[in-house]
Amino acid sequence: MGRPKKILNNPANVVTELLDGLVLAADGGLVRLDNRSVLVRPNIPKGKVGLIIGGGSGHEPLFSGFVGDNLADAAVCGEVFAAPSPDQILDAIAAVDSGAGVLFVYGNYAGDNMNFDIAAELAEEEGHTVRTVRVWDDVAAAPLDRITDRRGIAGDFFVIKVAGAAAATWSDLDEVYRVACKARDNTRSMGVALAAGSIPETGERTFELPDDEIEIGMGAHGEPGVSRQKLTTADDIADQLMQLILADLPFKAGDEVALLLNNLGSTTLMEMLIVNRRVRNILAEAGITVHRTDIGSFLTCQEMAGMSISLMRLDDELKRFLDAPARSVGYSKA
Amino acid sequence: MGRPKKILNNPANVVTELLDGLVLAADGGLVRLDNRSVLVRPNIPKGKVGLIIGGGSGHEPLFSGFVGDNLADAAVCGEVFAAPSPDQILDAIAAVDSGAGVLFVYGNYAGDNMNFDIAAELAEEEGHTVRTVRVWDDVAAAPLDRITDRRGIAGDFFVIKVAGAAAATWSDLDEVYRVACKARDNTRSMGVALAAGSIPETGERTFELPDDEIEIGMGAHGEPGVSRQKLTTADDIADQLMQLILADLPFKAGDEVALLLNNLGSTTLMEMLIVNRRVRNILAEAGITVHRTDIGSFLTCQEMAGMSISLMRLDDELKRFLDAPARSVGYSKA
Amino acid sequence: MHETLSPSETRDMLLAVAEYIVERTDMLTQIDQAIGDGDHGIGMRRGFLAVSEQLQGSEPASVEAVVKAAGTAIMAKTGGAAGAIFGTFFRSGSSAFAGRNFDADGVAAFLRIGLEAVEKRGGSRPGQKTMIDALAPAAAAAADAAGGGLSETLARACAAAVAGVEATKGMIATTGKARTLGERSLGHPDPGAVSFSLILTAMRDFVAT
Amino acid sequence: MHETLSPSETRDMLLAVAEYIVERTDMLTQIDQAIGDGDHGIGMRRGFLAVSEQLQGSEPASVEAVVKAAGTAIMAKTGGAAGAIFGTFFRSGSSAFAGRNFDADGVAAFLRIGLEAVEKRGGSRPGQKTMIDALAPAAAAAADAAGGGLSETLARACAAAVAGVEATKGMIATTGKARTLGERSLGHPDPGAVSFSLILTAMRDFVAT
Ligand SMILES: Nc1ncnc2c1ncn2[C@@H]1O[C@H](COP(=O)(O)OP(=O)(O)O)[C@@H](O)[C@H]1O
Ligand SMILES: Nc1ncnc2c1ncn2[C@@H]1O[C@H](COP(=O)(O)OP(=O)(O)O)[C@@H](O)[C@H]1O
Ligand SMILES: [Mg+2]
Ligand SMILES: [Mg+2]
Ligand SMILES: [Mg+2]
Ligand SMILES: [Mg+2]
Repeated sequence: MGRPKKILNNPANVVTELLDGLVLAADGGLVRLDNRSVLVRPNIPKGKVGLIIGGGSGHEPLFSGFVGDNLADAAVCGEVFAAPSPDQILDAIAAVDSGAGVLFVYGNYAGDNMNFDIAAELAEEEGHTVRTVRVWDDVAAAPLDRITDRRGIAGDFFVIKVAGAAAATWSDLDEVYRVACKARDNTRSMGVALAAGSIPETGERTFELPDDEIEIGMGAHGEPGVSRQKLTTADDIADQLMQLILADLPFKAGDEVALLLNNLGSTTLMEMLIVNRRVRNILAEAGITVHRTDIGSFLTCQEMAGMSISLMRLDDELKRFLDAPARSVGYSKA
Repeated sequence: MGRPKKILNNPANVVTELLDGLVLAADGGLVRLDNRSVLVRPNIPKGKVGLIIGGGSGHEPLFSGFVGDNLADAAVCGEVFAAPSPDQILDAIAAVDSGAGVLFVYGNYAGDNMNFDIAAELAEEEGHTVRTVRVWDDVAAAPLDRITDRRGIAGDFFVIKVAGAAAATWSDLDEVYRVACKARDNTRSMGVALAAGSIPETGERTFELPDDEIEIGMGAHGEPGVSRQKLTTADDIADQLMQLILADLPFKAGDEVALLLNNLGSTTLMEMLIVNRRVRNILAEAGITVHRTDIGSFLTCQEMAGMSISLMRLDDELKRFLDAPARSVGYSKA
Repeated sequence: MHETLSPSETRDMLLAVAEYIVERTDMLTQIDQAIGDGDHGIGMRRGFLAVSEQLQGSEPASVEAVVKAAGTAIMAKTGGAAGAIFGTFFRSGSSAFAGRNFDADGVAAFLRIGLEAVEKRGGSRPGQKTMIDALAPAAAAAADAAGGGLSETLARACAAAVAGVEATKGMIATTGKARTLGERSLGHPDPGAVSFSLILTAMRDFVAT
Repeated sequence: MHETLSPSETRDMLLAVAEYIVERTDMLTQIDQAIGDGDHGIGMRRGFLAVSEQLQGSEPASVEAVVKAAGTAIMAKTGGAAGAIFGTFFRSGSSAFAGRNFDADGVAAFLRIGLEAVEKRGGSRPGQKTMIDALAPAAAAAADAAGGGLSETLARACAAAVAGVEATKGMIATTGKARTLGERSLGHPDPGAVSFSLILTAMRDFVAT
C-alpha cells in the first residue's frame, strides 16, 4: 500500500495545530494553557474534584476531545503516540485543583504510567492529592491474571464518562475514585485491525498487514494482537471478538451492559453497524441486555482500518453516571 | 492503491444489514418497516408535520442515522449510492403522516429528484400534502446562476437539523417548509478529496487519483470537482475552499454563521482540527463570527479520504432550531 | 421470426431482455465508473432480476399489463436515476399497447410515449448525454419504419439506438452525476444510453429468432 | 584525551551526545517500527534538541547541575516511555557528581544510581528487553573498571552496552509497547537500549579526542 495522503501543514507541528483547532471548535468551551499541550475547561467550580486525562496524541477524539461538561476538566496531550511529560501534567494539576484533589484517568502504557507517576509524586510534594485510575480494558494484551499488564483502549471512554459525571456530582475524591475503578473493573474490549494508520511526522504506516489479512486484538498503535488471519466475514469477526470479551469478565446471563463500538480510523459506519447487528444477536442469545449503545470514533489510531468492541457491566450507579448528559467536541449526548 | 479491506458479510446485503444494526444501535429509538429500507421513529405524535429524508446508502450516518428526536421522522434508504424507489418512499409517508403533511428533505441528484417526485405525485393522489426541499449546497457543482443544478452534500445536515427542530415545534407544514428553505438558501459547502472510497458490492474504488494529487470540489460519489492539483498544505486547502464558499453567498463582515466540518470517510479528526484552525482565522479576518461548530462524520462516501466545509448564515430563527437538542444514532447534541 | 407477439410471448421477450441485461452487469458498471458513480450495472441488475422474478411463471392478461408490470418491477427495485427513468419508460410506454398485441405500430407508439414520459420526468432533452440520446433516435427510426413489420421496426430502432450511444461519446454531460465532469466526460458513452440500446438489441434478437 | 571534565567540558560532551542522537533519528525510529509504535527516534530527537537548546551558551555551575539540566530537558520534551526513563536516568544519576567533576568514579556512580532510579521508576529488571539491558551491563563494567581512568571506564561501559543491545535481540519483550509481541520481538534489538548505547558511544568518543 502507498503512503496515506494527509491534510497537514508542517508535520512537526500537528499537535499544537490540532489543539488550537480544537479550542476553536469548542466555541468557548475550552482554553489552552500558554505554550502547553494542555486543554482546560474554563470556569471550573471551586471545590470540584479535578478530572485529568491524557496520553499520546494521534488518537483523536481521545483524549483532547473529551474535555467538557460532565467529562474531563483537563487533557494533557503528548506528541503523536508519546505520553505527555510530567511538567505539562503538573501545569494541568495547577489549573484544575482548587483543593478537592485530582483524579488521573489514562490508558495503561509504560510511558503514560511513568510520566503521570512522576507528576503525581511531584504534585503530592506540593500538597495536591492525586489518585490514579489506569484503564486496562484490552483483553488481547495479557491473560486475566496479569490484567495490570493490559493496555487501555476504547474502554477509556467508559471510565472517563463515568468519572466525569461523578466528579460533577460529588466533591469527594475517594468516591469519584471508587466509581471510576468500578467502571474500569467492569469494562472489557477487543479490537481488530485491517490496515495500518501512519504517523504524520514520518508518513510511514505503523505496521504492515498483507492485503488479505487482519489481526484480532491488535493494539491502538499497531501492537500485535492474538491472531493474524485471512480476512473473514463481519459475523465471524464479531463472533471472535465477543467470545474473548464475554469469557473474560465473564459477562453472564442477566447482566446489563453498555456497548461501545469504536472506529479505529477509516472503517465505515456501515461496517460497524453490520457488526453491531451480530453483536446484539450474540448478546441476546447470551441473555445479556444492552442498556445503551455508543457507536463512532472514540479512540482512533490515525487512519487505521478496524474497530473495537467494548462492554461495561452496569449497576444502577454506573448507569446513572453513564447516562448523564455530556458535551465536548469529541462526544456529546443529550 | 490496492482494494480497501472491509468488514462485511454478503456485499449484496449491506443495506439491509446496516439498517438492522442501526435499529439495534438506537436502543428502542427506531423501527424498521417490514421488508423495507425505511427507518421510522416510533410514537410520532399525531398531527405532527412528518419530516422524511433519504437517498442512496453508503453515506452513513446520512441519511439513516438522522432519524430521531428533533430530527427526521423517517429515512428512506436506497442501495449504495442509488436513490430509493417510490414505493419505499410511499410507505414512509404512510407511516409518518397523520394529517399535517410531509416535508421531504434530500440532496439534489437526478435519481433522488425523480424517485421522490414520483412518490410525491402518487401520495398527493392519495390525499397527502407533500412539500419538497432539495439541498444544493455544493458550490463546486455549478455556477450560482444555475444553483438548482448543484449537488447536495454535507449541508444536508443543517437543513435536516433546522427542519427537524421546526417540525417538532410547529404543526404547520408551510412554516416548516419556509424555514427549511431558509436553511438551505443560506448554506454553502465545498469539499476536497484525497483518495477514493470503494463500493462494497464491487470492491472497486469509485475513481482513481494519482498518489500525489487531490481534487477540490469533488462530489460525494467521486463526481469531478473544480480543480485537480498536487497535494498541498492544510492551510492552502482551507484557503481555496473558503474563498469559494465565502464569495458565493456571499458571506460578509458582520454575518454570524454555523460551521460544519465533515469527514468524507477516512480523514483523521486531527487533520480536520488543523483545517478548522485556519478556517477560523479566515472567518475572523473576514469579520464573520461563528455561533457554533459541528465537526465529525455527517455525509461520508465510504472510506474516501477528504473533507468538506459548510457554512450556514444564521438569523435568530435558524439559531433557535439549530441549537435545539437532538438525539439520533448519527448525531446527538446536548 | 415474429411479426406480432402475444401477451405470453411478450413476457418471454421481456424475460430474454432481463437475462441479456443481467449478463452485462459488469460492463455497465465499468461504463458508469468512467463518468458516473460506478453503480449503473448493479442497479440495472437489481431491476431486471426483479422483472424476471415478477414475470416468471405468470400468465399475463395483456401486452399492456406485462409491459407495465416490468416497469413497476424496475421502478421498485433498480433505484437511482435509472430506476425512475427506465421504470417510467416501461410503465408509461405500456399504454401504447392498450387493446393490442406487441406489433410494429405498438412499438413505435411505445417508444414515442415512453420518450415523452422520460423527458417529462427528468426534464432532459436530447444532447445532454443521457439514455434519451439512444431513445429519441430509436423512436424516430421506429416511426419511420411504420408499416415495415415488427422485426424491421425493432432492427431499425435498435440500429438508431446504437448509433445514438456512439454519439453520446461526443457529448458533454449536463445532467446526472456526470454533469460536473464537463469536458472530461468526452470520449465515454452514457451508461443509461448503453442500457437502452441493450434492451432494444435483446428485443430485436428475440423477435428475429 | 581527558581524564576529567570540567562543568563546561561536560556541557560540551552533552552537546556532542545530543548531536549524535539527533543524527540517528531515522535509525531509531525504524528500530521502533519493528517492535514498538515507530516513534522512538522522533521522541529522542525532541528530547536531545531540547538538551542542545538548554545547554548551548549556558555556563554551568557544576557537573551535577549540567547533567541534571540535561535530564530535565529530556524529561520535559521527549515524551513517551523514553522521556520518563532517560529523563529519570540523567536527573537521578546527576547526584553522583555532587561536589565533583566528570571523572571515572563519578561515571561509575552515575550509571549505578541511574540504573537504580530507572528500575524503580519503570519496575523493570534486566532481561525484559529494555534500555536496562544496555544500562545494567554498562554499570557493571564501569564499576569493574574503577581506578582505570575516565576514558577506559567509558570505553568499557560502552562496549558492555553494545553487547547488551546485541543480547536484547534474543529477548522476548515483557514491558513497553512491544510486550504483546511475544516471540515476534525476537531478532530485533530494543530501541531504548540502542539509544542508551549511542549515548555512551558519543561520551566515549568525546572523551577520547
Ligand atoms: N434526467 C434524466 N433523463 C434521462 N436519463 C437520465 C436522467 N438522469 C440520469 N439519466 C440516466 O441514468 C443513467 C445513470 O443511471 P444510474 O447510474 O443507475 O443512476 P445514478 O446516476 O443515480 O447512479 C445515466 O447514464 C442516464 O442515462
Ligand atoms: N519500564 C521500562 N523500563 C525501562 N525502559 C523502558 C521501560 N518501558 C519502556 N522502556 C524503554 O523505552 C523504549 C521505548 O521508547 P519510546 O518508543 O520513545 O516510547 P513509547 O514506548 O512510549 O513509544 C523501549 O525501547 C525501552 O527501552
Ligand atoms: Mg510512543
Ligand atoms: Mg448511483
Ligand atoms: Mg450511477
Ligand atoms: Mg515508541
